[in-house]
Amino acid sequence: MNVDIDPVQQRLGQVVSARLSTAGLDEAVLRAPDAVPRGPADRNWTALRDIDAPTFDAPLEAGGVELGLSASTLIAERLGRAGVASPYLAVALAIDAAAAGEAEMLASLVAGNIAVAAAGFESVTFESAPSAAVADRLGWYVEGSLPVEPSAADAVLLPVWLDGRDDLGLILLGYDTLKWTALPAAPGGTGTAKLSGALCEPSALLCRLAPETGCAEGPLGRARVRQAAYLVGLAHGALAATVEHAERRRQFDRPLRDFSSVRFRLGQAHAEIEAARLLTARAAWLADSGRPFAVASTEVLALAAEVARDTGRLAMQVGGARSLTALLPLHRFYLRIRLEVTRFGRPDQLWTTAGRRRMTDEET
Amino acid sequence: MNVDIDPVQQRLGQVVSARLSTAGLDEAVLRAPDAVPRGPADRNWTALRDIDAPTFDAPLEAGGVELGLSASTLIAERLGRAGVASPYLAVALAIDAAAAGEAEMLASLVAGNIAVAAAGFESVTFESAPSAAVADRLGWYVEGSLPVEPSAADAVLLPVWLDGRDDLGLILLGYDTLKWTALPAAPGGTGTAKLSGALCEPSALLCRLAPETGCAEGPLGRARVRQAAYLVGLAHGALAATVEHAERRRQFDRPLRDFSSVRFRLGQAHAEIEAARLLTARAAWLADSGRPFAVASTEVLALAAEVARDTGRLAMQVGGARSLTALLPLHRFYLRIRLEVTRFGRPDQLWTTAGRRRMTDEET
Amino acid sequence: MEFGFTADQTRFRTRVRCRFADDRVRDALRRVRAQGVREPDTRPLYRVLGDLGLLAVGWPAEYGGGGRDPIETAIAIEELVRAGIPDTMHVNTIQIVGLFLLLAGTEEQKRAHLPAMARGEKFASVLYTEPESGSDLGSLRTTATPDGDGWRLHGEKVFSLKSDVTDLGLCAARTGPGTYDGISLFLVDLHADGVRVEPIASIADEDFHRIRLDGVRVGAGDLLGETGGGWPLLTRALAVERTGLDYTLKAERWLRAVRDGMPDPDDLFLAGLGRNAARLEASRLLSWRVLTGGPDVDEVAAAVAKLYSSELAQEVAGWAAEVYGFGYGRAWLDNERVDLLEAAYREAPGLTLSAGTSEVMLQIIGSVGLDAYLPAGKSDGGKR
Amino acid sequence: MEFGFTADQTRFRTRVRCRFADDRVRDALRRVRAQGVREPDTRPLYRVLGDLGLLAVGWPAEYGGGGRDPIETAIAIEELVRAGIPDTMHVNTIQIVGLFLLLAGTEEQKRAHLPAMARGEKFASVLYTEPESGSDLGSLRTTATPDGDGWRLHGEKVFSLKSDVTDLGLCAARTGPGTYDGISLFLVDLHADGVRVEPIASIADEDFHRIRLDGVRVGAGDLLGETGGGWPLLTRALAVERTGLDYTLKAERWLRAVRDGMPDPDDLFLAGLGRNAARLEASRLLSWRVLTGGPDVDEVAAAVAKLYSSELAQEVAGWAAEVYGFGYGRAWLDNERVDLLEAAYREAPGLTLSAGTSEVMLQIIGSVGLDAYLPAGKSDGGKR
Repeated sequence: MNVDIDPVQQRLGQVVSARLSTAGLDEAVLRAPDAVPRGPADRNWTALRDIDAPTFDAPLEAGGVELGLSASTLIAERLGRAGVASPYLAVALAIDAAAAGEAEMLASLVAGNIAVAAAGFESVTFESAPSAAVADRLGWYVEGSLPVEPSAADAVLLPVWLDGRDDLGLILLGYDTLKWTALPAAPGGTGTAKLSGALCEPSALLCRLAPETGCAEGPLGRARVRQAAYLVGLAHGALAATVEHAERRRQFDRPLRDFSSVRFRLGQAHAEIEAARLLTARAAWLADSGRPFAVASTEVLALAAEVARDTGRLAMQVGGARSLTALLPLHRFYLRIRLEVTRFGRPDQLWTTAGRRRMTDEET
Repeated sequence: MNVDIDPVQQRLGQVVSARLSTAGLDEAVLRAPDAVPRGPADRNWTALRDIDAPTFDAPLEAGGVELGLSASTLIAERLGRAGVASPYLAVALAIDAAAAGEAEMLASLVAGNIAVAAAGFESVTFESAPSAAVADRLGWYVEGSLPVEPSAADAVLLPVWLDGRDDLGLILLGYDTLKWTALPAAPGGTGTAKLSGALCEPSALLCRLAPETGCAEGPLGRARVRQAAYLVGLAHGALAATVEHAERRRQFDRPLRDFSSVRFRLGQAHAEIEAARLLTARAAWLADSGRPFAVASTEVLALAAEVARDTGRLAMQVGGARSLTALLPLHRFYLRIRLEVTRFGRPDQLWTTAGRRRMTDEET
Repeated sequence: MEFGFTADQTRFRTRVRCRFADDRVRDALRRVRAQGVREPDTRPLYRVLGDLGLLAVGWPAEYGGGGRDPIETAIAIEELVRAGIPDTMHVNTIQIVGLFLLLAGTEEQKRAHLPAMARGEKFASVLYTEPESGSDLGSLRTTATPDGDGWRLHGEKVFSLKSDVTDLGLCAARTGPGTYDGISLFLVDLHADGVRVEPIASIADEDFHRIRLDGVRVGAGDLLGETGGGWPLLTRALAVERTGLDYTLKAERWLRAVRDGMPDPDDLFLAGLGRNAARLEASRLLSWRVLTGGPDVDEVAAAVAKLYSSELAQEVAGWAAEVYGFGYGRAWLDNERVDLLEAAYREAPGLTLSAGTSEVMLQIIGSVGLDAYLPAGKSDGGKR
Repeated sequence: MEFGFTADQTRFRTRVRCRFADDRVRDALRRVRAQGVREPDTRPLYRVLGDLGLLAVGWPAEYGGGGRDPIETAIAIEELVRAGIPDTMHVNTIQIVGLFLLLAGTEEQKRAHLPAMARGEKFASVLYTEPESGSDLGSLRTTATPDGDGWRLHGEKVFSLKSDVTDLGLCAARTGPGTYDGISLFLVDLHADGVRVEPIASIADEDFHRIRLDGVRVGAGDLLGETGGGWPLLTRALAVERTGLDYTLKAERWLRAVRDGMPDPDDLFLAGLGRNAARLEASRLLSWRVLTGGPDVDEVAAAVAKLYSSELAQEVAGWAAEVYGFGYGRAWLDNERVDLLEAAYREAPGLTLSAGTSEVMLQIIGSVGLDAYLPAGKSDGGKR
């Protein structure tokens, strides 16, 4: 038991942070959305590929270096701190899926050749996931309709029902195959993409999962932990920007931070972030050491989501009106958090699921 | 629409408050519980009978003056402010039940001759209510086991299942027929009373209710509103004592109330109390004006319970260690609130029930 | 206490509702929506509403109003929002600046501005906040220096809504030293020389504005109250802003959209719905208490209403972003609801900041408001 | 990072657990319970634990300890609580006063007190709080006036636990003027002349005490550190108190009782259980971070652990009072669980007050703690 972050991880985190840039990010948020739902070219994804980030948590035989989920949660956390969206998270999930399914796409993903977006993972029971059917040797027909965040991705990774509703597959479709039936009304929102009859290669199916157990361990369980780390990072970033503002901004002849009402709420946020951070690190450690982590992955995602949500709101309140504007771009966190809090399941559903497991768990 | 409290009501409230005494109340809480679960003789009940409080909200033909639920919520609120328990609340419910069932007990109840305690109302679906069966002309056999708060009551009012599970009855048993199988471990707690084979007069059955609809309107709906008012009063009383303490108590050369963290939390409590107070008054008004009040009675009880719970906890925190002792008897509210928050249903169950009604309600 | 409406009031509501359903209103509203931008120009719509007598329902007839009592006025506002009319211009022009002019303006000022506002031909903004003065308005730096029988204004106001299309600003400026004593209130013509309005882009659909005042001339008749006597007026004007009605109505609209869009509610959703609906009901009552409390608004009751309603609306907007899951369940929820709720989330942070932050409300409640809990004569709370 | 235990540590846990299951322990514990009072005397039980080497597991052998490392020490404490041993005496005597003596005492002081504490023959209390000095310890009034080569103590300490049965007090007193500079720390024999201990009845099972010090003589050897140099020591002693482990273990015990007692959980209950269980796991990690962080406890990490764990335990106690409905569902829940949870509610308010209130924790975190978020050199937070 040693709960302190080790120096190698710390250094890795610093390397990642040093390469991330947020220039231009907030202005984009304040512009009208593009007619074509396609985000700007992503400098940060290039930066992460430059340091071979996708290899960190990938199997040796696919060109990875097997630093484990601990390493990729670290990258996720740093992305969160910067408040940037990144294909990295969906790429890491696609790599896990491709490794689990021994898919031929694996090497390309590890090489960082495919920028991925994730969509359709929002239901804990996957009740709204699209369905896919085999079309002879041609590949898969995918049917369904999904909320998607516009991005500069090459491909979109989604869960699909296979063979009726027996299995759940993770499938990688070309981003351009999405048919947009609704565009985001404003930046920071999602559009609706239709997949009616989208046809894709047989190799697009990365893996098959048993729907009952498949979401809390395996690739999706790991994605939950990574997402939790990302949310912890978002909360951290929001708090950091808020503390800086509260230190600088004066009202009634005192810095905001000197008012106990502000100071205590920021202090509470720090405590909550620390708690979620440790829980995330533990969940990654459980996965990396081959222990069961279904309860841990579920709980940490729900907890991190709540912490991020609360910290994001607090940041906007302490930041005041300027936090809605480019004068103090706390909105970067506030808007991103909205998308990320529910991306892999609603917190209340996750809590219920976790609670059900806890009823029979010896560890409580 | 006139949301201001009217002068007559205000005066009535003052009259009630002036007669209530809290002397000796807190010392009793700190003493070891009595071996016999029987509260001290109740001076405040005598005081309320002296001003004919049970008549305020009773039918004219039974000796009442029909001031309506608004009047009895006012008394409940004042009892709450003082932090005292009182047979009054259960008496008022018994009067409503006896009036609904045209029971012969009605006149005695209105005359204030029977001090009543309520037990067994904690489940919204009454799943744990005892059952009663007719024993020829002898009366009712009642079977079951219940948590009961020891008190100086003459009778205990409880819901019982009749004829299998078709109807719900409200029945008034002699307090002495309770068989205590467990006593409270400390003051402020409940004991367990067994009713195995308790036999009572045929007249003990005050009324029959349809279980599905019977709990949100009628006698039980009115009890919810009264209970909400009592909880609002408890919150009010706890806040008042806390504000006084925060004004007097100095730390770091300032009154506690001057710290924005304390001041803001007390201010928030005031806002929540005001909201619950208005909602309670509206629910009583709906009942008194013959409008549907099932949603209102359910929601206001849940809201008032939350407000009381949160205010009670805040009071203990601001009061500090002395709030656990006779030096600052905020615990009077804290302990009472625990009992009252769930007496007529758990807040979360009430919210779910209310939400279900709201799904189809035009008024939302 | 009386929580119902009289038959007359109910009839009045029906009549108003019908008027909002008038073809001219529907057409104008359609044209507003057809502009297809995040922040459409609502002035043509307001001119139609003005023609129909739907704007200044509570002002005396002599100033172009409908002469209605506060309850009817509030009914008309509820119906305006329920009819889907974007209400920012109404809140700022009619409910805040106009009402305040009615309470505190001179006869000349009333005649000069109110009738045009009531017709939907003149619009107003509030100009209090500055880059360095948010909650702490006593530190404002905009100056009004004497110039003949009038003044010249110099300074910068920020975070004002709609000021690119409004005509009149209610502006707080410093006419002397001191913190609160040196402040005066002016009516500023936003088309005058020296006024420069720039947008400050916001994540909300409505952008903010920066108003630079560079030697803007205001006449003797544009002063409200006494020179240097602006602070008590400002306090009063702020209380007028804080009925909470606008926030309550936002919360109502959003909550209804969430509920009506949910096909298969589970218990957790139902509990949340019940809770938010109850709080909405309470919020409405808190607002009505302020609205019907007479012209001298109770500062504490207003702070409670503003706090409660804005926090609730924010809460509902946040709840809406979670209950359907990612992307507001837009795979099956209709686009109109998605867009409404999605915009609510972006608007929400501003609600607990505008018209006095929640912290300012809590400061008022926690000082003056809590004195009511003390035995008489035990506090100096009002002074702190 | 490493979240697991080594095979050795796991074996150690098993061994300790077996020792707590020893007949002598079970018998002594039974006798404690058989006293049938709300606050039984646990000293005989502690003497048994002392005999078995289960008390001062982490102290060096020369002072009667077991020489174990911090992780093993924490394991032993976890097992002590899980075995149902009332832990207040352990927390105060071993974990706070004893550990602090070990860190800051002289060789003579250690030899005089630690071995007897480790054997369960001597017990200690903390005497900081006074009627007018709670969170604001800098305002304490108890004086220590020179008397020969020692001092005489005058003053009143309050809200101390177990002081009717403890032998030694760690007492903060004023030896000079100033706020923080004039404070010194002493070891006081609670059986000495001039010490008067009175109970202050509490709603919790454990009563508080008032300790009146009326010219109590303390010798030169009873001073900890320098005269007037008590404040930094006190800060350190307070940080030692704040591992959060005791609160985490209370939360664990209560949460387990709630879960195991619930026959038919609905979704709302399950969501609450999941949430509290996750927070309990996090609380445990926060505590372990402090426990394994070495002898110089990180003040902020300790404040976070204390805040989080005590708020969680309080939350669980409150949740427990609701989930079963009125009376903890005692019609069907076993009396032992009812009594445990019922007592938890009465104990809960004290958790966020003792060992530094949540407000004091937030003050520490909000000043020193948040500086970590600032770019280097941007704050003077540590000084505020």
